[in-house]
Amino acid sequence: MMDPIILFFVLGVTAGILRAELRLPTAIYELVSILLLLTIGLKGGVEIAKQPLDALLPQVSAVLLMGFALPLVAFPALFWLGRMARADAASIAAHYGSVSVGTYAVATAFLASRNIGYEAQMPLLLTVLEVPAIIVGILFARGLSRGTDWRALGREVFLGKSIVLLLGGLLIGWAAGPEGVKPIEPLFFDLFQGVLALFLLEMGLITASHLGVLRRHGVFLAAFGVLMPLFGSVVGTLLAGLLGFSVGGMMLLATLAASASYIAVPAAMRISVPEANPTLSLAASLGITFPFNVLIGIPLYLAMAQWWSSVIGG
Amino acid sequence: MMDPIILFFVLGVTAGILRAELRLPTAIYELVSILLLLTIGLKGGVEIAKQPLDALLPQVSAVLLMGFALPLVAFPALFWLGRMARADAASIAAHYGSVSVGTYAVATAFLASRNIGYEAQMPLLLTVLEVPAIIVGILFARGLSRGTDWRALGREVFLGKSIVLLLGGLLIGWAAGPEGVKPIEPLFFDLFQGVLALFLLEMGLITASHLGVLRRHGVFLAAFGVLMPLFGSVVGTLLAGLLGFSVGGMMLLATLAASASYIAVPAAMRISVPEANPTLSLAASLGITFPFNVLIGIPLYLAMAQWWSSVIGG
Amino acid sequence: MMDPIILFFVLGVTAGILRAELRLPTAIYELVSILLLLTIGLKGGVEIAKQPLDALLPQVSAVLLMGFALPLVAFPALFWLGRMARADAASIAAHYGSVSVGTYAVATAFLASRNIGYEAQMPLLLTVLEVPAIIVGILFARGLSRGTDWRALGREVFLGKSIVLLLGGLLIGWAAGPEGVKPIEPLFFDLFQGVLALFLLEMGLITASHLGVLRRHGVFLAAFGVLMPLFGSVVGTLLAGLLGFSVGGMMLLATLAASASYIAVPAAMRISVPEANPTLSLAASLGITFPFNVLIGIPLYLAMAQWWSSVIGG
Amino acid sequence: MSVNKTDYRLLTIITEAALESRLIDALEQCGAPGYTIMDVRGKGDRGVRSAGWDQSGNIRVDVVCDEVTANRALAHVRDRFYENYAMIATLSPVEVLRPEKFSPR
Amino acid sequence: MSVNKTDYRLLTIITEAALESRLIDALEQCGAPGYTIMDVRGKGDRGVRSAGWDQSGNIRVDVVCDEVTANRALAHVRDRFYENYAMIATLSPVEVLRPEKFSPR
Amino acid sequence: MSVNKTDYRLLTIITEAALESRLIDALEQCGAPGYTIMDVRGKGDRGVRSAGWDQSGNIRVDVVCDEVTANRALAHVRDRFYENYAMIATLSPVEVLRPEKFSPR
Ligand SMILES: Nc1ncnc2c1ncn2[C@@H]1O[C@H](COP(=O)(O)O)[C@@H](O)[C@H]1O
Ligand SMILES: Nc1ncnc2c1ncn2[C@@H]1O[C@H](COP(=O)(O)O)[C@@H](O)[C@H]1O
Ligand SMILES: Nc1ncnc2c1ncn2[C@@H]1O[C@H](COP(=O)(O)O)[C@@H](O)[C@H]1O
Ligand code: NA
Ligand code: NA
Ligand code: NA
Repeated sequence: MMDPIILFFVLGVTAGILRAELRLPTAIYELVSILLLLTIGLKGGVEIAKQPLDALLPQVSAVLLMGFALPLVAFPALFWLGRMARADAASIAAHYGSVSVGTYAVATAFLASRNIGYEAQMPLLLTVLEVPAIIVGILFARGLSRGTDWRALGREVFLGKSIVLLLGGLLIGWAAGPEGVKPIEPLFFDLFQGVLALFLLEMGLITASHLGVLRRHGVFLAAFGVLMPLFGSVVGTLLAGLLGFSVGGMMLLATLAASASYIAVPAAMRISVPEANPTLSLAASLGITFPFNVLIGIPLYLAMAQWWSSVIGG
Repeated sequence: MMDPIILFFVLGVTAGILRAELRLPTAIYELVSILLLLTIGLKGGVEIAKQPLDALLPQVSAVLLMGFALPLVAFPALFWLGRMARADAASIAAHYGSVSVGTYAVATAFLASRNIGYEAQMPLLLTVLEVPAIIVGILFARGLSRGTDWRALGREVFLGKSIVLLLGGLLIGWAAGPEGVKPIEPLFFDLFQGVLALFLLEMGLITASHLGVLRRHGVFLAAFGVLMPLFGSVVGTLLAGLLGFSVGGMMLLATLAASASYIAVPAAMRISVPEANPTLSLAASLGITFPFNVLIGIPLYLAMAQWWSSVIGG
Repeated sequence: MMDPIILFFVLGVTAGILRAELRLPTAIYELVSILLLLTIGLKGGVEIAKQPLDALLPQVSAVLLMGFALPLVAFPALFWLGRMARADAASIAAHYGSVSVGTYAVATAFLASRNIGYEAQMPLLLTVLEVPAIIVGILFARGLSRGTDWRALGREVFLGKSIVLLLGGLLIGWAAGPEGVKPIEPLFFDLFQGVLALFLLEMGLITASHLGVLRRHGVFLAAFGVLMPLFGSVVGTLLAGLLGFSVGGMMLLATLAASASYIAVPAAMRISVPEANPTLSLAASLGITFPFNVLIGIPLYLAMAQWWSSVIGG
Repeated sequence: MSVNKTDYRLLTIITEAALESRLIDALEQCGAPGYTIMDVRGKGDRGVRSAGWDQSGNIRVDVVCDEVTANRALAHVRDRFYENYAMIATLSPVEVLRPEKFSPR
Repeated sequence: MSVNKTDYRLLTIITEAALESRLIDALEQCGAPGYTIMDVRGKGDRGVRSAGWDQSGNIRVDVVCDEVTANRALAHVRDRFYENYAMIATLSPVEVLRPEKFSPR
Repeated sequence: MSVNKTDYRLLTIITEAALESRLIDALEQCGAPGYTIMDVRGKGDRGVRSAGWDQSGNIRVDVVCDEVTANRALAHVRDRFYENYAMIATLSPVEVLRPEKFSPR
């Protein structure tokens, strides 16, 4: 039995490929993403409020390090192996070092339907992971010497929609606590999976519209869009093992490492590395990696987490 | 006691006639119709998943036949009795041979509030009924000889929003089954009647905006807009009787036969019979038949179904 | 522990001041306000249907009188003390004599979280209070002599979105009764606080965008935006005492008197007193009074109502 | 040239969304044969109008018509609304297909 | 003058939203080098088109191109759509930056 | 003629929605006395930009101003953005009501 939300994604891709007369109005897509971001934040905040968080700082630092490290692997692959232009390689590396909130949401729904718990701080780690890859990507494109407007970039990143809503939700959930959020649960928590279904329907349509680009830009990008997440997921699993995460948390960190940004990073790259072609990075991130993670990656990463947990736990 | 959703329709009509400063944003109207279509499909799919469906093929065939037959009655009435232009008569006949998803939704809510069940395959029959009348309408307008771009038309119809979402919902509901759809029930099932209320509010506003046209185009169209549904409902009831449907299914098939399309058919006619005046067909369908069915027809069709069931059942 | 919905307001203000990349699409803002207005109306209608309403007419009259009286106090303060232009003073006085539905919604949520009941007719009084201040404001700006198009104004006010939806909801709730509205409760009642949270997020962003104006227009407006609500709340409390309201009803009437309109009155003033600068009235109403009431006023008015109830009740 | 076109005027008015119905009435009274409305946002003398919510958006109304109608409408709009509302108005030349569609009503 | 501009034509078509994909196909076949679409509402010979829901909205399609392409597109659109659809079409002169972008495809 | 109008220029820029705030800043620095923004979608050299979601929409920015300001803005925009962003820019003549509104800031 397949998760119905995944089926919505398949419906979207199919409708998109068939060029059906179907699209979610922009305003609805925005509402849906606002709700997802707030809900993920709120849930995290409520969980954090419930229990003392030991060792938050080392975890955040370790995850930050991973965010800096992943594009260091991705860039050379793209630049030398893929012979891409410097700016394009840097931009794509930044996308893959950062994270996709939509993929994370699907992974939590996947865990929930299997009653597998996970560490309360995951939404915080998600938020933290958005940033470092952007910095590395810009440095690859520009070097340290040439003038990037780091101030403007900082605004764009830290005051972008995703970080503001994730952090805002986290703080509200944490301040209100489990009792406090009760009255807003029907909108934010009960509807979560339905909203996620609508989101995936639209993501399917968007994915389909990026497949054409891939057909033109050849197999390298497609291969990268599958292999890089696999590599990332291994890194995420190993790091989660070192940090002593549960199976659920391990699978989520693997998913984060495997996922590629399509909101925060594209926006930042348009501003800081405008000569990079956004069509390429989005085709890889939305056309290949998102569907790969949602359809194949997530169950795989869970299996890997279960196996690795048993190895290191036993 | 009147159903509150009907009262929303009355509120919309009243506000529209008084020219109040009220309208649902287009994006919201689209969200609402997307939700209705998906929900109807999902519900149907879940029901189909629950039980073996015997005799689906003969039912689908019989209902297809009804879809071809209804415009054969409507067209002569419009063309000879109503002295309408050939294209207009053909287009209106196509509208009345096809179905209105909104009317169907109101009818299911009506049955639900009276705890009356119905056949699981109704959403499938609804989907099937959208198509044949369009073909008949085009043939009336063009004849077999002149070139209609059937290919383009096929795309328009089968890849139009309503069929894609109804069929998509059906397949997802069927694949996920009753257990699988649980997580998305709060959005799609629990909110259904509230969403329907918003939909009817907007439909009321739209209905009001079409009343002016009717005032200009005389009584024939208004009479047709009431008599054709009544005729259709008798046909639907008789056919349901032959197919051995329960009271609920009989009433729904009567409602389908009585209802007139205002989404799929107008779109198809604009493309295939563009010389038909869309104002006329929408005025009849939205200004007369939709309110007639919602306010008077649906209870009537239930009474008729109960009576006829007892006649043929006894 | 702070109410989470208030925290959403704080998030909105903060994001707005930091100029974060965050805004609710217009269509969503409209959906959210339509839902709030309908829900408030429906709730009121259902309550009214439950119990016989004694003494509705005297209450409505008394509240109407308050609506006429409040701008009589506000106008001289603005015109002579504040030395504002006649049109501006008249317009702002109209804003403060009328009411804010958003503030009312927050106040009912506040009472609900404390399990404090209130009189069923409050939504009706809310609706009634929208109007009189508009008339007084126009008379101050124009005098009786010069021609105001009262007909056009009447349309604008009575057929404006807020009155149509509030009254429509009231009538639907009343006609359908507690049983009848059951099927639409999940959308309108269960989601209420979540929807209110989204509304407050957007209101926070709007508030932030009006703070700049205040910085330019000095302290008088800011002082007025705090003192006038305080004065109004005392008037509301006293009147509620005379009418024999419960603590909850007293607090709500105080809140209504303290709140300033930002939907119905601005629209009416743009049409009837167009020479008034809308920036000033909105800066006061949205930049000062709304946040003051939401953050500080509402708890204060409850404390005042509890104290005054005990004084007059004991 | 195979397409038959004629010289007409495009009158464009950008103003507060709240004015929509009254502006349309006024334009039709001046003989406008039709109009097209877009929801827009912007900034001018009266500050930023950002379309974030009900009151704060702008609309842009385009009317294609002959020179006489355009001038009449422009004068009327100026006298009735220009003083008190956020508004700009421009005129530019256009050629139209099917000129008979654009004669005043 | 420091900016290099060239004379081109702006072809503007306002029509039913339902026509979007077929109109775009037609324009591209006529050699339109690009296009821009806006969702609009309006009124003309065929009554009010108010964008309240699916079928009832208008779109405005702008194409910047050279005179020849504009005339070809205009003639084609007139022959194929003007009879049966709510539609107006106008042409006006524009100067463009980077003229090479606007040569026909 | 009873309406007092003056010759000005309409500068129209169609570009990626993501550029909005920086483009506005740039235009204001060049002296634009105001602007109007519309959300649009379209197609050009850089492919289809369909407004389906955050990154993929276009905006159209209109500035009515005098010739000098228009040329300055055009040159600046060309130098700063034209290379790396999906963008077109056009200039056309307009007559305006109340010319004093359109002098550079
Ligand atoms: N110079 C300009 N260029 C383009 N649009 C303008 C200009 N000035 C004003 N506008 C538009 O007209 C509206 C009203 O202008 P104003 O009355 O100057 O505030 C603004 O909100 C803008 O949308
Ligand atoms: N004179 C006009 N000025 C501006 N827009 C117009 C005009 N006439 C028609 N339109 C637009 O073109 C659409 C179709 O026009 P029509 O075919 O005349 O109904 C209308 O709905 C309007 O949006
Ligand atoms: N010839 C054209 N006519 C009208 N709009 C165009 C044209 N070319 C480009 N555009 C618009 O400008 C945007 C950016 O163009 P480009 O940089 O060529 O991709 C496109 O997405 C279209 O909205
Ligand atoms: Na990643
Ligand atoms: Na039918
Ligand atoms: Na008040």
